Amino acid sequence: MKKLTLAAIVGLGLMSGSALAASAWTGGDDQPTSPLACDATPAAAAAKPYDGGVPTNAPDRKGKKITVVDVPKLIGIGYFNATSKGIADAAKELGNVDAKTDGPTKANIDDQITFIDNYITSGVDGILFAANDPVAIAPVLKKALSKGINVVGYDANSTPDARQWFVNQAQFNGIAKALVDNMAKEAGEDAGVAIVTSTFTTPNQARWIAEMAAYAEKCHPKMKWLETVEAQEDNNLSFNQATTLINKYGDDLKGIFGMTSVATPASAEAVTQAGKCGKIAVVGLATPNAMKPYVAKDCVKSVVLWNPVDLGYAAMMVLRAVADGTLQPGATTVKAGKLGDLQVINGSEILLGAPYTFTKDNIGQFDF
Amino acid sequence: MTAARFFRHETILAILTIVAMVVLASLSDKFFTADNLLNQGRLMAEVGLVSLAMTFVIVTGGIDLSVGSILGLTAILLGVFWKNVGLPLPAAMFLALACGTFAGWVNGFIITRFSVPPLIATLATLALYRGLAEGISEARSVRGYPEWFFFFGQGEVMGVPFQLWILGIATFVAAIILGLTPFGRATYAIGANEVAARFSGIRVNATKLWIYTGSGFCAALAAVIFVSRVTTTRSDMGTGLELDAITAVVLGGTSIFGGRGTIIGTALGLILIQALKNGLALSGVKGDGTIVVIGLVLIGAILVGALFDRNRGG
Amino acid sequence: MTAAVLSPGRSNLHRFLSGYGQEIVVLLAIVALFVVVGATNHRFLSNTNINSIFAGNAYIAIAAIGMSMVIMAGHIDVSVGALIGVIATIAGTLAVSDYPIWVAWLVPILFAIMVNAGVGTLVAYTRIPSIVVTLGMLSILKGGLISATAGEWISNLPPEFMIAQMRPFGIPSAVWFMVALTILAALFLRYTDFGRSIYAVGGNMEAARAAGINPERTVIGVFALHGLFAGIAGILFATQLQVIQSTVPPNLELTIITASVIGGVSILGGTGTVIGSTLAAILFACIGSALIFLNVSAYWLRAVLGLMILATVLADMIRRRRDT
Amino acid sequence: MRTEQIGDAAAAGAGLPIELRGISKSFAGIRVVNDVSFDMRPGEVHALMGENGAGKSTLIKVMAGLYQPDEGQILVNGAVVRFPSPKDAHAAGIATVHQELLLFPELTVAENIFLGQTPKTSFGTIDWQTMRQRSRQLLDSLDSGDLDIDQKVAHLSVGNRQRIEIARALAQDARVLIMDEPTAALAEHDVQRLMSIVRNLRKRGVAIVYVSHRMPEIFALADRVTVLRDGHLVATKPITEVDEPSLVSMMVGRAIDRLYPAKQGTDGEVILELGGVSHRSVVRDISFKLRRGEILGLAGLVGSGRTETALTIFGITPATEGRILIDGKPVTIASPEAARDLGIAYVPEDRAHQGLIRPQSIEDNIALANLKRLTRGIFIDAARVAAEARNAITRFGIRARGPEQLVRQLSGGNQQKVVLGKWLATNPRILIMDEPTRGIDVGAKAEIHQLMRRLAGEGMAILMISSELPEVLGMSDRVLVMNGGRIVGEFDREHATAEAVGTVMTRSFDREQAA
Repeated sequence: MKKLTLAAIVGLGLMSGSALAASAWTGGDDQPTSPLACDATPAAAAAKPYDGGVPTNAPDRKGKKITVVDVPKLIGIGYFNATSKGIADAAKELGNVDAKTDGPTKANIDDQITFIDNYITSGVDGILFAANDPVAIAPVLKKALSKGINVVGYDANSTPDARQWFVNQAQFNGIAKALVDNMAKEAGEDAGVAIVTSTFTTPNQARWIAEMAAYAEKCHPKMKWLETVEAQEDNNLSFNQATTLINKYGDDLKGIFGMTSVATPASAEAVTQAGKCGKIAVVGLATPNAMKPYVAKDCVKSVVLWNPVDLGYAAMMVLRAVADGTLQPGATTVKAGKLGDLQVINGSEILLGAPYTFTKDNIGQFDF
Repeated sequence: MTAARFFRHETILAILTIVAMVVLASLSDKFFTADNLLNQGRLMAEVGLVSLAMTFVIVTGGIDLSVGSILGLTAILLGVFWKNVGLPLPAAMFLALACGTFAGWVNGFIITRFSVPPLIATLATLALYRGLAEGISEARSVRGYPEWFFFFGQGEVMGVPFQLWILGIATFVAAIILGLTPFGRATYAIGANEVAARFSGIRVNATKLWIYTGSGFCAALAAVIFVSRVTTTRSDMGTGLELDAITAVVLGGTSIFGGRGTIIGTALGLILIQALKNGLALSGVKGDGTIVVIGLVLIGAILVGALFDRNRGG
Repeated sequence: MTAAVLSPGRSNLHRFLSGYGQEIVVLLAIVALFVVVGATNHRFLSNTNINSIFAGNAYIAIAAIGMSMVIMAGHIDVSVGALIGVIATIAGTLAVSDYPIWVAWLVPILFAIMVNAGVGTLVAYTRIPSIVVTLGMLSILKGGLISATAGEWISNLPPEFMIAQMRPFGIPSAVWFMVALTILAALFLRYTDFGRSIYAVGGNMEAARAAGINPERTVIGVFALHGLFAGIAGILFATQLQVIQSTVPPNLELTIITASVIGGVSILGGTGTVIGSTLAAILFACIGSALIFLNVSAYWLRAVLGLMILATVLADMIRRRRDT
Repeated sequence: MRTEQIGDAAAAGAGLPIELRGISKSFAGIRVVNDVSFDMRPGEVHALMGENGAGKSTLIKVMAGLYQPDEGQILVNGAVVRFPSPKDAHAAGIATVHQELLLFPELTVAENIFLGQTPKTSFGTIDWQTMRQRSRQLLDSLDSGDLDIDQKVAHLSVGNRQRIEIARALAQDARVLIMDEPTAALAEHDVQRLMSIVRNLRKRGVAIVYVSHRMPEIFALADRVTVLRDGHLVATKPITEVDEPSLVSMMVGRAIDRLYPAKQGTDGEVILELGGVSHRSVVRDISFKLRRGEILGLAGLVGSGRTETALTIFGITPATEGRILIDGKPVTIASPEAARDLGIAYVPEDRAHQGLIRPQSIEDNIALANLKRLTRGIFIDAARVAAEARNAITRFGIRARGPEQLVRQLSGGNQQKVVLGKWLATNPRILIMDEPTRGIDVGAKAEIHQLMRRLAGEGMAILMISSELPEVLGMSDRVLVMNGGRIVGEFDREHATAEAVGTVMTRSFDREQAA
């Protein structure tokens, strides 16, 4: 009897799970979406008051040498190597910052929290982070603020009140628009497309997919979403998954979105090895170096990404500005060294710029 | 079994832990502060709870690889019962704990009823439970828990983190059960010679079933604390937890072949690993370096223990 | 204990079925998948898809050969995934540093053999359980790899380095490797003294010693061999794509161990075949592919995989019980 | 094989197949073999005797290359040799049939015979064809044509496994074959078969070191006998110069009463009654009554269902049919725990595997079956556990340093007493003893027999299973004979003779041979 009851509970859990609202495309999250206009009209930026947090009793760090730690989602992948390089570049340029990058080897929320916690104890002046989970990381960041540490996020946000500023590489709807527009151009308005993502739990990817679904519905209604597959941050798995998609859908598959800097080159490789160059478009987020061979072979026409080195660089510059007190709540722009003035949006976010589309013509100029 | 024999590995480990503490404290003045140590206690509560149950499992000669997945499944069910089913949070907590415990019972059932080696049974449920967590949640997080719920993971009682009390009490209870009760004797007997234990009138299958169920319960309890600590629910919670727990237990001197091991050893193993992770980070060693050190310490400690064993055993 | 003597008259078929029971279960599962999925979507049976199923997991199958031997000898290695990551990185680094290609292929394999021979030595002579040694090794390799490379990707690999992408006679070379190495390993296990001594040491170490086998040397040899297979798997892994990630592939060791175990290698040592583990690696690739073809919701994919593993294990247990 | 050796036997003075001179060996500072010399002549059976712990096993292991002697020389054919590993001993023509039968359960019969010395093809690979043919020949030459060479060893009986070990030794062209307690685990008819094999080997010129506690075998087979005591050589004598009492006194250093103790008191009321009890097909329709104060012997071949009957009464393999009554009341025994609570104790046949937790201490082992009783509140009462253990040590004369000594460090006889101590501490009323004196030296054996008689005298009902016919006949008040899972005969003390019981035991014994 006890077994039956328990089995019933598990069963109930299962059913209620399926009852969860599903988004249009698998892999998206269930947050509200705000697709951009189909033409190039920029979204009207609604002015929002500062909603970031404030460190308590932060010492005056103006002009003083500060130690900063950067805790990305995980270390050992090209993307965060690039941001880390940008941070180091900025620290060198500033001269009065001692910065290092340290983090978990797996994109694991618990490990990341432990790392940040340890650095709070060791007494750093500033923390840069890219959150594995916006909510899970919040308590430890709030703890950092309460110890007077300056906290700035980049790449993946936390809840706003848990950090001071967030350097946004590109807005979700902007990325979504760039990806979907490029796909429509390369594969056709009525193309059948599939998505290779990292995991369904990765917030940025989930957000992008949701925004892409919304934007496609609005501006490219004939585009047909076939399937989303998970491939971790794993080269070979991404390749296998993309290959299976190609095999499964045959000619019905006209395009693959790569949602991570791992999935995109692996998908391009799968298309190349399947001999489908030109028949299946690969559009995605990726670093230029990994994509050069495929762009050179015309297998991939456009790669969407911001410059992660610039992202790290901007994050470091923002942190310095916060520490110096030159960036205060309510500001509308911030000076970020060689990047010039960056715009403040959404209350406490700093926008790096519009996403950049690499093509055969310009990809050679980038090295990261 | 003489006391000297019993505590041999634990003694080495205690010395090692003290040495490590002293060295780490001299490397960073931030290490040996009440604040930091209590905080570390908070961070190791989840692994700690799981390791306690894992000690019992490994003493019987088994292993439970599915604990990380049970943690993930329980966390997801907690969120789903509360948010999607609409149960009051205490009821959701209770039900989620029950489900996690049931998942442990299923492990035990497969192992005892079908004589599947524990490694294989829990390897399969490792994938199954994680898969259920992903499927049930469809990878959605559940957030927005009420403030009172955060007490379990973030609150303090008399200046000591709440979960450290739980871990402390659980350690005490586990040490007593394993060391001083008939159940503990049965656990050792099963690990040392299952057939002889059965021939001596020990209820082997029932004992194992209890132990795996308990392992599920500990993982479920850890899940509630974890969710409360990080204020959100995700299906990938607890990934890799099993290896951390096994490392702590094995470092604590529990024989992977069963029949030998103590809760004190496991506790020391946990403390040593946590101290190394924390202390090395505070002394400026990066995460990757710390992993290497922990690997070396694990092999080294067991090696020293084995050498002592051999010298005494002749 | 007593046991009835079995009659010499037991049919060869029966003996074959009980000797290769698990392999047959896995093979039937593969065939069943092909039939069922092929019936719902004929593209599943297309040449290209079959090629990718076989090629995609070839490196897992090859690593599982070595793992099977280790498990047959009564040990286990949980560090193999990290080792494969290290091998791939070394190979890639050498390949882009203008060394001859054969150096980039061979040196990492030698490195893997040495590392695992070291693990084997530790296991054999100190009697520390292999799971402990390799658990430590996992940490060391993983941390060391990240320390050394800082996770820098390796790209611009020379095309002649990409051995896994070559297609002799239209079939990916990874598949050739998988088939050839499985057959070689099976012959090795059956027709050499060393091969038989692996079973002997795993089945009864003291008896092996008394029979004039040196169990320590056998254990070291098994680990070294495992290193060889892991090395080859690592090279195939490294050359499958144009970029090498320089990280430890997540959960690879679990996949490899699962392949060995599902393939019928007893975790208690002394029994099993490498054919089984290769079939199991292929089965995993089939399942992965089939779930996508069958439109199983991606969210439920892992749950289904777990259920299938459990079903295979239980089927095996029930078969064994009926057998005795 | 090696037939030319027969003719040379007499002339082999300088060419003895093996000779040990002044061998000493210590472990952890304790000399277990002290200046022992020993030699073997071709075509002789040389019995090596001594109580457990006398140093026989160590001496054997020195010959087999498993241990290196600290002092002394090993000579083969008159030349000094060293055996750094078992392989070297094999090469010198010395093979061992180990007591614990060192076989590989998952390998086939043929492979087990040839492991470590497989025939090779010209490519250097294992020649399975030849290996199987030669295995067949070897087994046929040992009158074991019934063994399937492609069968995995896991499913074979003890007697068959032993024949495989012997075949393995022959495959090595062994000139010296060491047999360590070969009959300890054998049923009576297997013993006969083994003895004929030994005679056959002797005829072929093989020198056989025969270690056994069983006097009848020694006198039936041996040409010479060497006795060890406490690591020292007592004497080597031709068998014709010794008799049983003199051998025993050489072994134990004193005279021992080899008579079985006489019955004390009379049988009481029926305590255990089985009515048509069956378990699957191994225990069929068993009915008998057991009285207080009675020792009931259960004779039969291995595989006849004796142990299986005991396991059914003890709840390991619960009865699928029939009824069990205790004190006339029907009971259900579904687990060993239930059996224990009904006052049944079972001393199993396989001490190391079923009886004891060898890596644990004496007190831990004794407490194991008595945990409920030794618990106060929820805690184990450590003081009472220790007291219980000390009590058992004195009551049964267990030679140990104390309750905390590990069981694996004790001799076989003392280990058996620990098992007895564990079960008697549960205050049983029915004691089942399965092979109570297997692998135990003569001194301890007599002690256990006396203890059994004393317990019966105190009103305990004892069901004894034994493969040693003299023991069954000597100890039992009544003998039941099992065959094919059924009870096929019952004898009271007067009518239980070796001939009568043996005949019934083996009446249709073609079952195992043909099966």
